Amino acid sequence: MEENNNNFEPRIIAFVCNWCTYAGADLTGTSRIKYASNVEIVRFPCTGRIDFMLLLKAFAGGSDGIIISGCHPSDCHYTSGNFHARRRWMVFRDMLDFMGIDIERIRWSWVSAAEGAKWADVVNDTVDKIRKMGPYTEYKKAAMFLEEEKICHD
Amino acid sequence: MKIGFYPGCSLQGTAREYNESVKAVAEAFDIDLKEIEDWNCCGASAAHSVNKDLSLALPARILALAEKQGIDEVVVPCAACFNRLAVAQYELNEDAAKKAETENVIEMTFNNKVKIINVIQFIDKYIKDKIADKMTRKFEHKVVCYYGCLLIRPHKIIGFDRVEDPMSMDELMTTIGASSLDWGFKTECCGASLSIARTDLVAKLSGNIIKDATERGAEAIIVACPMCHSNLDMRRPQIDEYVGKEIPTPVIYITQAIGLAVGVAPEKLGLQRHFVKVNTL
Amino acid sequence: MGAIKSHINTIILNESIMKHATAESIREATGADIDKCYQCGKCTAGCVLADNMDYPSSMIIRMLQTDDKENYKKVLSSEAIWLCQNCENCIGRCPKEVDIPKIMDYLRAESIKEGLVSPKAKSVLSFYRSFLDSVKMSGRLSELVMTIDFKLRTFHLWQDVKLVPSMLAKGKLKFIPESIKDTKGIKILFKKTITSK
Amino acid sequence: MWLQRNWDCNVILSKLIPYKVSNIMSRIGVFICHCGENISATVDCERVAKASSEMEGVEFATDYKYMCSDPGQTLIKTAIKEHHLDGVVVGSCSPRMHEATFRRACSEAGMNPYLCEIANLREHVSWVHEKCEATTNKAIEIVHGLVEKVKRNRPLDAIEVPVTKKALVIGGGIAGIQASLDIANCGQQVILIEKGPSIGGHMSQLSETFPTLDCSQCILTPRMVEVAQNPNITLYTYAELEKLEGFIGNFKATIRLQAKSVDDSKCTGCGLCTTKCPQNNIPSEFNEGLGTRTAIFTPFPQAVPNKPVIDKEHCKYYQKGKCKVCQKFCPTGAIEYDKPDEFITEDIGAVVVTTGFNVLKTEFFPEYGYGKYKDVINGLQFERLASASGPTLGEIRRPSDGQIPKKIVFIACCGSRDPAKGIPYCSKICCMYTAKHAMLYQHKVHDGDSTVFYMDVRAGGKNYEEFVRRAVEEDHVNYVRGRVARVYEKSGKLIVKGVDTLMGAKPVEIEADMVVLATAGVANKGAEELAQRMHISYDPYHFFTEAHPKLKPVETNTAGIFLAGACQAPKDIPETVASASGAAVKVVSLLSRPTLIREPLVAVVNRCAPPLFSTCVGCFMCQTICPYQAIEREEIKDRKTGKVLKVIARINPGLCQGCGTCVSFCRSKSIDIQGYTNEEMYAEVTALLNK
Repeated sequence: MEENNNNFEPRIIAFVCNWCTYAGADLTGTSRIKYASNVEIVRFPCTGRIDFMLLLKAFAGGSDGIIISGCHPSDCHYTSGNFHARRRWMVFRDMLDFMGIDIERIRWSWVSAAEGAKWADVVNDTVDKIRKMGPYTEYKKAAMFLEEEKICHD
Repeated sequence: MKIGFYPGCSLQGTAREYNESVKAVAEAFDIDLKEIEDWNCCGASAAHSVNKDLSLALPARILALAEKQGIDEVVVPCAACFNRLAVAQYELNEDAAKKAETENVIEMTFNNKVKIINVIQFIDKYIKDKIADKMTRKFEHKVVCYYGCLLIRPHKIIGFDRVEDPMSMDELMTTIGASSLDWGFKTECCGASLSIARTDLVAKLSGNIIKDATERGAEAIIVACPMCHSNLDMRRPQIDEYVGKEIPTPVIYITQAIGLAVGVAPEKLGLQRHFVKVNTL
Repeated sequence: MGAIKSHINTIILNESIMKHATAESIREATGADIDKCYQCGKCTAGCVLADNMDYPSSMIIRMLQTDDKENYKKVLSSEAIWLCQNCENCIGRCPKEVDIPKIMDYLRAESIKEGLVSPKAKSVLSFYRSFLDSVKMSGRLSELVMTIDFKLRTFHLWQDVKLVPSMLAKGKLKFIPESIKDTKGIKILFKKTITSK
Repeated sequence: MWLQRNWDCNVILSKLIPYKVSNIMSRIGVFICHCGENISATVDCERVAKASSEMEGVEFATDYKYMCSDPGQTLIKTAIKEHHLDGVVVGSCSPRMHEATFRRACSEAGMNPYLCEIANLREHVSWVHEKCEATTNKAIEIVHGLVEKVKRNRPLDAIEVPVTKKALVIGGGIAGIQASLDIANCGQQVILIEKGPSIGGHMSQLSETFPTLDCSQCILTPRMVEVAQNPNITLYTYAELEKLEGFIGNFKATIRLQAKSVDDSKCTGCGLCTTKCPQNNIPSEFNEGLGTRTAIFTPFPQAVPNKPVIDKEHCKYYQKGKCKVCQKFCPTGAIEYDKPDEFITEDIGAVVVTTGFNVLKTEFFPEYGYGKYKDVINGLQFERLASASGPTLGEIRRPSDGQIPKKIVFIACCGSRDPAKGIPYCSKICCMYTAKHAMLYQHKVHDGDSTVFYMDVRAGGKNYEEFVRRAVEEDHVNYVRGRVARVYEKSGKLIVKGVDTLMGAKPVEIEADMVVLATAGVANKGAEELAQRMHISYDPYHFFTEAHPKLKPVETNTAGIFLAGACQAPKDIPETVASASGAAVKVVSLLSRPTLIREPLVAVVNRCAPPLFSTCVGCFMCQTICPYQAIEREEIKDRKTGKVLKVIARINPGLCQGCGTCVSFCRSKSIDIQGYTNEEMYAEVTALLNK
């Protein structure tokens, strides 16, 4: 895991909503806009569905960064899901910060179904940023330790 | 009953009869008005036209004095003074930093909670209900009530009557038996402090007011502001010139009208001090 | 008497534009937001002095909105800002609650500061100064002192002279100015506000 | 340092993560599509298939040129049968493209379609990355994630909801009439309820309509009659919605039938009673107070139904207990004074709300003198003056003295675009009707002068701009750009103080004979209560809100309730009719199905054995955030005693749209969403990272 930051390839998970960002990422594809291949997309019905515990799971699994992206405010397919997600994120962010998790590694963005190019920008930007920050191992180590000690299981 | 009283400069000078009539009416209804000691000028439109800090400091000193002298409620018959005091009080209460700054300027601290009321609020609150019992002579005349600007605006701060087509003075006039006419210039500006610097404009603005009032058959114009009064009364020669004829319609303070209705002697109300004679009444 | 007395120059964007500085400084000083104005003209329609103003109120706001230095100068040197009596009819009716009276106060102060007071408005300003000087002297306004002071400032020596005898007869004019006790406090008050700046 | 600082927190937090490393026995099939060369050009499909075959639980993996083609689909179906697959991952284009295709194929092979997942190898991989090892690796990871997810997928069945084949339309204006007729003409049953005594709405009050100037009543009344005669439409006038319960396809509506005091079955509509009623000085609502009516009345001659009702507030008998003149004269004995209001309940499949709008009538603008000066009227009143059936029989006469006004002033934007005293929005219809009013005036008073004070002319619409220009160019209406500050009366004239802002803000004063205010369009009184009764949302101005401003303009957030017309925002007639027909189509497509089939991707509250019943603690926080009011309270009762043991949340699958907000909101993790369960998603994320 001791990689040089210059050729370090971060692994990033993107949590996106089905109606805006997933479709936006599809548009990036149909427009043949190239972007870094470090990001893998997980589809959710709505950002409102995204349980922030999943972020911890992703970090524990070895993710170096996370993107959360959904419909623009007030464009939510379900009217208000993205607002709830944002509101929850506000609270959760502080909690993560308090816990010592590097919240700089979580990128929040709005990408609509028409913003194929923006999605590529978001991804490239995030990959660059995370690459500079280097691999995120602290939480993974902690999680592994906890798992080995069987602390986390009932 | 003791109520604070802030006469203001006009009531000491050109509007002496207003001062006299307010006091006479208060006396007739057994109300003791306690003048704020060592009060100063409120700054009128001159202060806020030139310097904002000054326009806050002058009223602040008055309000601080009132508070020191144990006054909770103060009647301000002059509409201009009433307006300046109310606006300054509001603005200082909205802005704590400005209030601290102003306290430094006047070298006094104060809570800024004194209740400021104009003459109509004063009459409505303490006198209106008792008028019927004391009335000796109905004021049976056709009148128009002229509110001017400063009594009701800015409405957000003053919150008195309706900003368009106010009715409080009309109601009082009806109470003393007058028939108040609907007219078009209730709240139009008379020219205010342009009186000396631009007499031509005052003649025009006040002229339009007088003209509409007389054309509707008003026998008197009822006011509650010394500035309006001096423009409509003292500037009558210029107004007559503007309108093109001599208009005899007198301009009367609301306190004078009420005073007459409850039997106060005309001299005590200062009716003899008017430029346009009031003998038609 | 026409409303347009001087035509507005062509505004050359990006040269004289002050990058929203006008709106910002007005907002800072008065809390009023000139960006809100959509030029319906209701203020001018109800203004009793609009006919006599070189630029009526809505025009003044428009000129400020252009954010153009030349226009700003024209506003500060206009007669209109001195004719405005803050009767507040405009703000009472403004659908967007643009506080024109407060803006006018601000413009007058700026006009004095920048030395741009219109020659036509000198008499109005002189009146205000005479008024305040009288208050500064004794804490209260003496109409006589003020009037004499005003006449000396403006050389309108014979104006209203005819009024004096009848005013005296009716007891409306006092020869000896009434003074408050704490004149020192008033002097300090003036010193800390108007004279210090 | 990190560990030391936050040790305790993380122990607790990790315990909350419900990830289980259970060995699930699975037989998954993985099918990698080349999509011609679209995928295979950058992704080594063979290697993906090979890597997949080595994944735990994968029974079968292959790649093929075109997986969506017939042979491709057959390949999948055969594999499912031969290898007894219990899960399928197709690596192909976006699921938004062919998820339905592959799920159908799986279903045809006897597998539950929800056990099929699509790995997006085209839009998210091959099209956006260069050909290299990393690209193929990414494809493998994505497939791996979905393999782990699909292992945990549960077979789901589509939700079937029965549908009551009857629609309820609330409001009998042009929107309600159009919607009712459209639905009824498709063979569905409609109940149309109208608050007033007749249908027709505001449109029946209008004189002529822009931009064609055809007579409003002439085009409307045939439609009204059609409503009355259509066998599929049941019309209740003088009726209001009292209560609405249930959900899409299965509503139960309680309707209050206000007592009309006239028996419709006996009344022949002869109108004798209305000529005899002694209370004949009541301001007529239909004529906007410019005419009078009697206490027993039909609002206008073409009313549908054309049978009178008694207005109890003004009726002498109801107020003073004496009179009964109408009863004495009624030849059929139809008057029934003592009949109380009636309540009926109806089973309804869908609802269309068409309750319309109103114009501001209050003393909103004291500076314009409305309500103080008789000759200052609003636009709706002008319509009545200009209408051939109006109080002046179409002649423009001023209300104060009946004179024909020679100078008329129209003031636009009265209350509109006025955040200080009115409403901040643009009422949309006023520019056009003001142009129409000025035009009608010029047509009727040839020597008259008309002036319109406006701020902007908003004439977006077919033939609208041309119409406004016609008013200016052909009918010589004087358009002045500027608002009016005030209007006051002087010797029989109305002095209008305006301004011409195009002349450098020059004050304009007009001595007018009459002033017409284009007052703002506002939501109807009671709109808020009605919305709350139906659980549909409304904006700060009490207009009802559509589910999506662009793509769901006639739907509400409550499934099965639709909107049409000006109850959403001020609309003109063409727009109202279009939205009504739109809503009707939505209703018909709903009612024409035998049952409602919905994707089972909905949230569910877990249930478990007593005494817990569910981990749900009944906090009902989920209820507050659900945008669809889909969460109900469910009482768990003792079977024997009937005692309530616990109250938990229950999600109505008919209403749930599957956004999943409640899932992440639930504090006790008792809600899960089918198709995106916590278990599935955790598995996918973990697998993505642990190739």
